[in-house]
Amino acid sequence: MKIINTLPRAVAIKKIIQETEQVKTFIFDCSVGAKPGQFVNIWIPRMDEKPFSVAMDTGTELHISIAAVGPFSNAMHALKVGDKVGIRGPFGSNFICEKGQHLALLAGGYGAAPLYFFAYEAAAKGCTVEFIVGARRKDLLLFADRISALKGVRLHIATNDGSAGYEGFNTDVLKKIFNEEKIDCVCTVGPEIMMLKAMQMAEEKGCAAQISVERYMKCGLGVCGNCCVDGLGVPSCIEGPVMSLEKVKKLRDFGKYHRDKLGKKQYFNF
Amino acid sequence: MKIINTLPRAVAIKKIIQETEQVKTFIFDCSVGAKPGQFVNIWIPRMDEKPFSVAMDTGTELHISIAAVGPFSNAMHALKVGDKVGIRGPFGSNFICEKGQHLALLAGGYGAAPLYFFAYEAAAKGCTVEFIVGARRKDLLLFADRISALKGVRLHIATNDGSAGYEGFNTDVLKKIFNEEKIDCVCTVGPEIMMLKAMQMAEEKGCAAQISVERYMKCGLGVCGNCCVDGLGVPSCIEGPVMSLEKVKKLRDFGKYHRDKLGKKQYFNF
Amino acid sequence: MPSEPITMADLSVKFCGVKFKNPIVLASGILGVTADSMAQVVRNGAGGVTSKSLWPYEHQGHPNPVIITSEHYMLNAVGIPDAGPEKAREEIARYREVCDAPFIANIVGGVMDDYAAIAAEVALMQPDIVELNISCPNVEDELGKPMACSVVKSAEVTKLVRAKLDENGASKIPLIVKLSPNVESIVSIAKSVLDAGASGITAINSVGPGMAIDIDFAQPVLANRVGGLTGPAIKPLAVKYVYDIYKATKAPIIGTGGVSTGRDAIEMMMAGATLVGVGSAVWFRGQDVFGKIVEEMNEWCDANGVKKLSTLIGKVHENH
Amino acid sequence: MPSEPITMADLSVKFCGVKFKNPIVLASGILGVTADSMAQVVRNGAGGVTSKSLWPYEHQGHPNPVIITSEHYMLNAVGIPDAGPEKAREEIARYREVCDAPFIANIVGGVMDDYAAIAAEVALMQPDIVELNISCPNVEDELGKPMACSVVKSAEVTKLVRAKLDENGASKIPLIVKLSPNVESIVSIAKSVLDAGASGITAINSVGPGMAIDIDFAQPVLANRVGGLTGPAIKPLAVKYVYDIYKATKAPIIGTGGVSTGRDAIEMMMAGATLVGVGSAVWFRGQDVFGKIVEEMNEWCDANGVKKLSTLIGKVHENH
Ligand SMILES: Cc1cc2nc3c(=O)[nH]c(=O)nc-3n(C[C@H](O)[C@H](O)[C@H](O)COP(=O)(O)OP(=O)(O)OC[C@H]3O[C@@H](n4cnc5c(N)ncnc54)[C@H](O)[C@@H]3O)c2cc1C
Ligand SMILES: Cc1cc2nc3c(=O)[nH]c(=O)nc-3n(C[C@H](O)[C@H](O)[C@H](O)COP(=O)(O)OP(=O)(O)OC[C@H]3O[C@@H](n4cnc5c(N)ncnc54)[C@H](O)[C@@H]3O)c2cc1C
Ligand SMILES: Cc1cc2nc3c(=O)[nH]c(=O)nc-3n(C[C@H](O)[C@H](O)[C@H](O)COP(=O)(O)O)c2cc1C
Ligand SMILES: Cc1cc2nc3c(=O)[nH]c(=O)nc-3n(C[C@H](O)[C@H](O)[C@H](O)COP(=O)(O)O)c2cc1C
Ligand code: FES
Ligand code: FES
Repeated sequence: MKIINTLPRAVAIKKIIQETEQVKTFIFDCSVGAKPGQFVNIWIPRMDEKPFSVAMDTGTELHISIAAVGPFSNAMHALKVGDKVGIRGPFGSNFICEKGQHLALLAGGYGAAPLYFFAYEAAAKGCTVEFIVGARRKDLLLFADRISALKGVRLHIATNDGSAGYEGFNTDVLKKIFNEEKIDCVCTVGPEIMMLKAMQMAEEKGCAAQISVERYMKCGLGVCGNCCVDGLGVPSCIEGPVMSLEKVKKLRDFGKYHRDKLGKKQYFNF
Repeated sequence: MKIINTLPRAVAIKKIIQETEQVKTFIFDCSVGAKPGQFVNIWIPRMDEKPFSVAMDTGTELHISIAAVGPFSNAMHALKVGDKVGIRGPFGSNFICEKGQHLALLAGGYGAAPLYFFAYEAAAKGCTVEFIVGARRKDLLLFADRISALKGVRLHIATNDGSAGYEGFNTDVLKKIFNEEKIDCVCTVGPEIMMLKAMQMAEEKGCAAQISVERYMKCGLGVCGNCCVDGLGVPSCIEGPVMSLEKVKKLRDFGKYHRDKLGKKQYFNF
Repeated sequence: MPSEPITMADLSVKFCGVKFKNPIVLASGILGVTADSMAQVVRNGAGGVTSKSLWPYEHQGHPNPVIITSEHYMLNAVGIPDAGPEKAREEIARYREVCDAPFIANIVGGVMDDYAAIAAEVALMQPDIVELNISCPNVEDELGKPMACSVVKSAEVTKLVRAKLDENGASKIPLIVKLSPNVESIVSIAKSVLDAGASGITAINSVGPGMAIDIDFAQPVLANRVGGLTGPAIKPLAVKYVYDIYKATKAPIIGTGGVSTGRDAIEMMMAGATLVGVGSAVWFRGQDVFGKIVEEMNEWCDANGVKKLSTLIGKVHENH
Repeated sequence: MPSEPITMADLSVKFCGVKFKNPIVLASGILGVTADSMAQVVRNGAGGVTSKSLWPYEHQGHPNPVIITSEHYMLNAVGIPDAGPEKAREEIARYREVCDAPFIANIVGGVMDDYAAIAAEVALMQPDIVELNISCPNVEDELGKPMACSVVKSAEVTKLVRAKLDENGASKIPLIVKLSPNVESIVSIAKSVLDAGASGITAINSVGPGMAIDIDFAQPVLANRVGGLTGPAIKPLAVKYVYDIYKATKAPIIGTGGVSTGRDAIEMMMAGATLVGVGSAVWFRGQDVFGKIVEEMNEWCDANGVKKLSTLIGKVHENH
């Protein structure tokens, strides 16, 4: 029997970095032993508990990058150094790579944070990485400096308004890279529409892909059933968030709908 | 936290040896990983469960020698090969020796069985052993053949009627050995009066001793409290049955009284 | 079952007239939100599934954290969220398309009228069995003292639901009642609901509720403060209640509570269960726990010369 | 306490006017048969001890097996054996000779007259506190439906025992009542016994009873078939009931059930306990569990700047 205790652990915030207008990185003096792509549940007592990807786990320090989008994430942004939150995890699956592979990483939104963690590990494993970060405008670009500092990792930027890098979608940049380079695997975290496009491109090219499928999560334990994806019927908190192209192809909901906290289908409108 | 499951395990009797009129040895096709001096609880469903010393644990075979003295032990004697009993344990402390020691083992009643197990291990460790077995008459002597077959172990016999070996008490034989040899440690299992005498002799000679203190046991887990010895106040199922001379000297009940299953003192009448 | 791999022992059981290829069923509220996840539970080895409790209307659950675990137990206060009958209809239809293992629809409500409404709705969905939840401790606030606590109320709601099923074309569908252990006499309640028209019993729902406090925050961990106790910790209680109910009624029982292994499942059957519900073990042993349990039951049967698993039902009662 | 090694935090608590050097007390029925074993529990670190339940006459326990354990729980049906008042007198006198930590005498009976008789006996023995056991599930057969189940009966027996203590020179000795969780409302019973003259509450006695079946024999393992559930499995229930009772009554409470670590003990105190009872953990963590728990509480207090442990009592109630 797997013996596991999932009570939250109280940890104090050691440092807060304002990354962009919308995103802060919280640094904790602890490790959860996470691999890139895995997530933790962060608990603010008497408020709520929500899933967030690990942006770095050094073995002694844990980084989480959070975009302020609603009540909980705004409450996180209001916390100060020294304040404590409850953390449990790591949960879920992670990105994998093999020594020496050539990878394309496609990030939208806060996706640059977990993918930075992956790029860091992939580079250490001797992989070379094309890292494409997209944002609406230059000042919303996440982790750009840190990414360019990684050896073996080439940063590509796309902004909707052209204020930095390529003007347009980051998926256009991915397309270009596909045409120019032999990519072993595409790894992507961000808006579902973006990931859907990336997946279609990868499939066309016969290239492997790993996609972070995010559904409304409660327990993170594979018990409440809220995050189960249609088609496979597996909980995305256990067999995801990171899933292979082969698995995502079997999903009936991917790119079409997700479920809200009552289990009701919510269709994407893009 | 010590993780331990003490549900009985159902095991079939593989072989039964009629040792004497009163004693049978039951052989089971299992090991409990017992050391000499430790005991197991044997359960006959819908009957009772009682403590018995391990007479041998080879790692694949478990031997228990049982004297028929009352309802439970008689029920054991009525069992046939293939019948199952429940076994849990091992419980309690064990006899110890150091490489190359010269030991005196003093056995009364079924005590020859656990002490045989100890002699076997002590001999394997390079100890030499004076093994004194006492009984009322020759045909009640337990394990005499097996003991004499052990290398490095010398068998001494005492019978009350002189039908074999020395005529008289086995403690008299111990006294003689004490006078003739340098003994490193006396180890004894049997009637409390015998063990008391042995302990007094050992103390006089400044010799170490290990004594198997048997009290009315129920749980074997150090919980029910029924087997606690006065003076130290420790459960004899945990810190005993085997106790050092130093410990036994601190007991207020040893050689004087034991407690029945209600915790009431029952004075020995010898 | 002809399409299953041949095993030594026949593991199939009949429960209230419904045949299950093996006695292991998914308990209500675990992974039962979508049709596809229930079909996946069957692919993972279960003989049947129970839906999450269905309400006659949209019902909000509790905020997170809703589930915590220790090595010994799980505490949950999910709060029975549900999107209502329209979603339920769609999911059941989908389940029937992709899976042919029996489907047990668990229904719940706040007041009597709710039970009438959801019974009428679920009748139209034609599940194999309807399981009536009158006992969930973590919706205590809404149910007041939950109905499971009262012999009279339990019988009344059973009668009502049976009638609504009958009126709505589900007179052939067996109704079973799921009981809470947090009552003075679970056996009296079992008897009263059987008298009131239930065909069988599910025992037990979660125990307590209990509370876990995070001492570093000096706060209860569950957002709802308290939650139902499930998992290995409650097995002896579940076995005892199944034993008692079987002894008193001989009714068909789904024995649920703390089952994680094949030995646990056989223990529950010997106590009197025909089917064995598995919930929390999905966490403790993983998503494939159903198949693991079935395999372990199979091995035990082989080792002990048991040819037909169903012969073990209630076996402990023969022996004393 | 002047003779104790200096620690950073003051761990002492006052319970019903009696001072304990630390809040960890031995729970009734574990190792409480002899004076010397209770003195050994104090040497092992406990702040006080509770005797095994004392009867007004000799009382036989159940045959073996009386206790079994899994990783998650203990099941016991010892059956409260006791040699009667003469032995109790001798052991208490001996305890006073060898140990000065507070002594809580737990008393039990079958019918009202028994409670009157043992109350009068125990009054003469002058324990520091009398704990009234109206709730042991594994003597259900003798107590019928145990008194703990009824608000009226619980109050009645409390009044009776208080009166007998007063009549027999023990009017200054606090009476506390030990409650069973196996009732519909533990809070109503707590209130009723406090109204009837109890000075405090012990919560909880063992849960259930539960049953474990050995499938190889198809037999219940405990000779009594069923037994009380204790140990890690029941902690969330104990914490919840202590929380409820504290919230409703603010009475002094001995919080008992599943405590194995310093964190567990602090959790129980935050829920509302002044003293913390420890029983089954004697098996799960060993005979020296008392000192281990005290040490762990100490460390936590140091790490969290808590100078006086008693400031944590009921802390979780401040926060919401
Ligand atoms: C595996 C996973 C990893 C994530 N990693 C990150 C991350 O690294 N950084 C980050 O900023 N955000 C991350 N998120 C999203 C994050 O959980 C939500 O942004 C957050 O829960 C919003 O809560 P809120 O109260 O601030 O906003 P709300 O107003 O409640 O919601 C805003 C948006 O977040 C979604 N959301 C809300 N609650 C959940 C939930 N429990 N599970 C999934 N989605 C939810 C809503 O559907 C909505 O689209 C991740 C989500 C998942 C599932
Ligand atoms: C640590 C230990 C090791 C033992 N090893 C052996 C052994 O290897 N072989 C053997 O034959 N016997 C051994 N015994 C004794 C054995 O437990 C008893 O002989 C047996 O329990 C008698 O039960 P009965 O129903 O046959 O007789 P009863 O008529 O019930 O009792 C006969 C005698 O056994 C004693 N006894 C009964 N029950 C217990 C009990 N639960 N615990 C301790 N003593 C009890 C009684 O005090 C009485 O003196 C051991 C006892 C202990 C404590
Ligand atoms: C997370 C969770 C949610 C539950 N939700 C429901 C529910 O909606 N309806 C219901 O009748 N029982 C519900 N239960 C109770 C289970 O069906 C089952 O009776 C209980 O968990 C005991 O079984 P277990 O120990 O195998 O988990 C829930 C249990 C858990 C753990
Ligand atoms: C073996 C055993 C015997 C017990 N005997 C008694 C008893 O005689 N009287 C009583 O009031 N409680 C008795 N109890 C209950 C305990 O005092 C305690 O309330 C319960 O075990 C919960 O605490 P724990 O989880 O720390 O063991 C007994 C418990 C055990 C395990
Ligand atoms: S979040 Fe509960 S099953 Fe995935
Ligand atoms: S036999 Fe129960 S404490 Fe030793």
